[in-house]
Amino acid sequence: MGQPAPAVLLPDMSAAGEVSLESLRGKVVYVDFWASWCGPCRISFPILEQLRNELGPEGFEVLAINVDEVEADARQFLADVTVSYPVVRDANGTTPLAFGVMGMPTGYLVDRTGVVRVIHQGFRKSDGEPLRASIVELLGE
Amino acid sequence: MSRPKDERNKTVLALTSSALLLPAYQGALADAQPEFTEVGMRYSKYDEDDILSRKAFGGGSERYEIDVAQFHLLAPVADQWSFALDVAWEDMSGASPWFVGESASGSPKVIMSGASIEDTRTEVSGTTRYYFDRGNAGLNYTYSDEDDYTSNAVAVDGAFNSEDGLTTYSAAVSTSHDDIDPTQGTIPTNTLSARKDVNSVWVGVSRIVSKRALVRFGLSYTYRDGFLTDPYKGDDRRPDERKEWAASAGYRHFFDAPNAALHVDYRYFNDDWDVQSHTVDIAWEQNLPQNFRVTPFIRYYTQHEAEFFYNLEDPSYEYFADDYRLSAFGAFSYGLRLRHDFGDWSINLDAERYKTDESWGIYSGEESPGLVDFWRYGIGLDYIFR
Amino acid sequence: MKTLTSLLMAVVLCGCETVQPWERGILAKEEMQWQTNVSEAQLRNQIYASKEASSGGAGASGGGCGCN
Amino acid sequence: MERIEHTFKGMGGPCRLRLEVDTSAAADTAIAAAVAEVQRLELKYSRYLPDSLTSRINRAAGLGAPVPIDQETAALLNYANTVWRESAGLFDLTSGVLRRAWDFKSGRCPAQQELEKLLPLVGWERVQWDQDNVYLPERGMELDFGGCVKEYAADSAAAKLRQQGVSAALVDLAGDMAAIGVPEGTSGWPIGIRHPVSKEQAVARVLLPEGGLASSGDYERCIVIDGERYGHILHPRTGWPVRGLVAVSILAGQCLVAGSSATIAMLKPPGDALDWLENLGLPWLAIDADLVVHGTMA
Repeated sequence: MGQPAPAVLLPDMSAAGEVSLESLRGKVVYVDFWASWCGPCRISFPILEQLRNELGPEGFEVLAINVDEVEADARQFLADVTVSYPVVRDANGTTPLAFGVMGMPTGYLVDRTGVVRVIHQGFRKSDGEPLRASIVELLGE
Repeated sequence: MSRPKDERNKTVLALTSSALLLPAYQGALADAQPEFTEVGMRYSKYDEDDILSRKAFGGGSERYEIDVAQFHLLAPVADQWSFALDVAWEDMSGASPWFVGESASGSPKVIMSGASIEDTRTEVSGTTRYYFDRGNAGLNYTYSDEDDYTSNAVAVDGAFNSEDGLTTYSAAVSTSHDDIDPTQGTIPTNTLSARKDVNSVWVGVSRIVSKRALVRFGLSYTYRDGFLTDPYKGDDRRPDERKEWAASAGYRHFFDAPNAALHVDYRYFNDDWDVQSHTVDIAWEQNLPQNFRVTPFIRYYTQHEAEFFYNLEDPSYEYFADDYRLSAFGAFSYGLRLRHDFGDWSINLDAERYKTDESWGIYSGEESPGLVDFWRYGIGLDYIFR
Repeated sequence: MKTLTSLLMAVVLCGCETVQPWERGILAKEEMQWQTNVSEAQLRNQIYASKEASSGGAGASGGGCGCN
Repeated sequence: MERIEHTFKGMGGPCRLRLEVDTSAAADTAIAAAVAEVQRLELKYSRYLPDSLTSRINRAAGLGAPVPIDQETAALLNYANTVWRESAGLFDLTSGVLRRAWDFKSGRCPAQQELEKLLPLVGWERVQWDQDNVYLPERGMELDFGGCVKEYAADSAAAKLRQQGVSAALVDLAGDMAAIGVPEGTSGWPIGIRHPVSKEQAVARVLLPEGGLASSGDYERCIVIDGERYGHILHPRTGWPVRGLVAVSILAGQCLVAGSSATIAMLKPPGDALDWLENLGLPWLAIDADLVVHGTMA
């Protein structure tokens, strides 16, 4: 919180190559830790997708980090719930440890300068609106 | 009153976004309500073995048979609530042990009630549950109605997770008010109308032991008060109060190589009628390719007889029951469950064999001729609205 | 009672390893739940309770029936 | 819906919780949680309590060893830093030491040299802090969270009520208010903003929707010397009371933001303050030294 976000450099699940948080610097990024077995994660995906479609042109991006132990479970989830934002995979838990994830899901709203500004634990349908407000505030900085 | 957020002055933005880093403005991790609505239907058949001719007067006799249909619905409501509805219909027919008499050879034999019992039972149970940060709480109301028996029960339960989410504390209380009006059948009954109250409390704690193991312990106390005598048994005189304790432990362990989970559950039970019992339940949930799962399970149960259990009546006893349920016995049951998931559907098939014997118990006592063996079969279909 | 209390304490204080929130995927599996088929478990418990002298233990007992 | 009111003393003043709940039974634990939260923050940050974190930080000033802090305190320091920056140094957590020279009960002004001895101890920019530690480099320096903890406590108590399942409540910590939800059938909590002189009279009545309302006033605690009014809000660089507005109330998303905005306005010269409030984009109300009322809530 209030500190620069830890570095993220992880393999992209939908394309070849790797995605880094560094490469998204200048954007407001929602770093979302999720797993296929986590119920609220399923609720969050469509809402994040919608926020990304709406606010993407103004500089908002979602970086979803999958922490499933079994990659096939994650792929099955992504086949059901498709999103257009980058989804990367951390198989050994280094990134959630670096971020200090306390529960699933946890999202970190990172401002344009790479500093973590809001931590969002859990996800309910009604969380979309306050999250949108936080994103808009950070986009306006 | 205020202008839209995005037009606000940059000082307010700076203050607000900096303030939002403080813990008071960070949402806590919430217990999640179910994501989807689930519905399920089940049909089960319960079938008691005929009683052996050497154990009953008048030769072998058909015993109890029950057809059960169950409906289950669980739906998320609003953002933090869920609602569950469970309905069960049971259709019972057959004979039940009436009383135990002495045969010419001196061995006790059971006298059956004849195929006189024919009853249906409907049970409706509704639960609303609220999911708050770090836990949930539920309120349940259950109504059960038969020709001769009505029950109204209310239960409240709650679960609370520790901050690290590794430990969950749970508690529940329930109260039930039952009305007994034995009406049907041709056999004489012990009462025309009676009441019984059952109050129960339970506390439990469960804990994550490792990435692959969970353990839980529970303790419950139940107080029964009222007409506890069986209205249909020939001579049955039971105390009008019963205090029961039960302690339970459960363990779940996942094994990667076979892709299976081991379930072990144990319960110790004790009451002031001098009944004690041990129950061990073991199941192996084996995942198979193509979304199949097969679950063999075994259960062992043994109980000490109630202090007023005797096969043969003596009017001088203050309390008396020849009901086999209160005798000393041991019971083994084993069964198999098969589950297959396809898309949003899942189908369940299960069968269970239950056998009792006085000699299988760890407690000795008079053997009741009325001990029961049964088969249970079931088929269920569940659907998730994704 | 004493044994039970100490067992309960042992669970709460046990040197269980810390399982990080993102490492709980296996524990979230359906086959690792306390009850894997609620409707069947309800029926089983009701049958056992009506044929044996013991009941309860896994939660507060619900409504009764005149099950013979 | 039941309305429940609970009053208690906390943060050096009368506090009040107003809740709208379905059953009063559920309210008790929620109220207990909110009151406990206010007490927790008071015990942690009060500079009057010798065991508080604030006192420990202040006692360690100049001794060479940084004091370890938790995440909440780090976030609070980070917030204070933002307010300091946004107020161009007017809002300064270290300016509390100046009160040693000002005794508002005595009715006299301190000698200039008394103030000059204290002024070198003021300076937020000299405080060494990061996410884990804080250190005041000079003996006698002090941190005083008084300028923001009461407002933060109001928000935090409101958050506790929400966590307990309360959907509509107003937390009022001696005038600093935080609301969650609104009373059934209304668009906000009715609040009267007191007149600084005739205190029974409300200068304005507002409906507070979900969010915070904070007031900063300088009328009660002041001394009048030779007809000149000296308020208790001290300028961090001169050590003298600012001759600014008499009272400011602001409504914002958080009581904390409302409170620090109101404090910044109080620290500015009246003309600048009114312009600044005008541009802030938050509902505001201000009363100047001639008791003229200004603002969007007037």
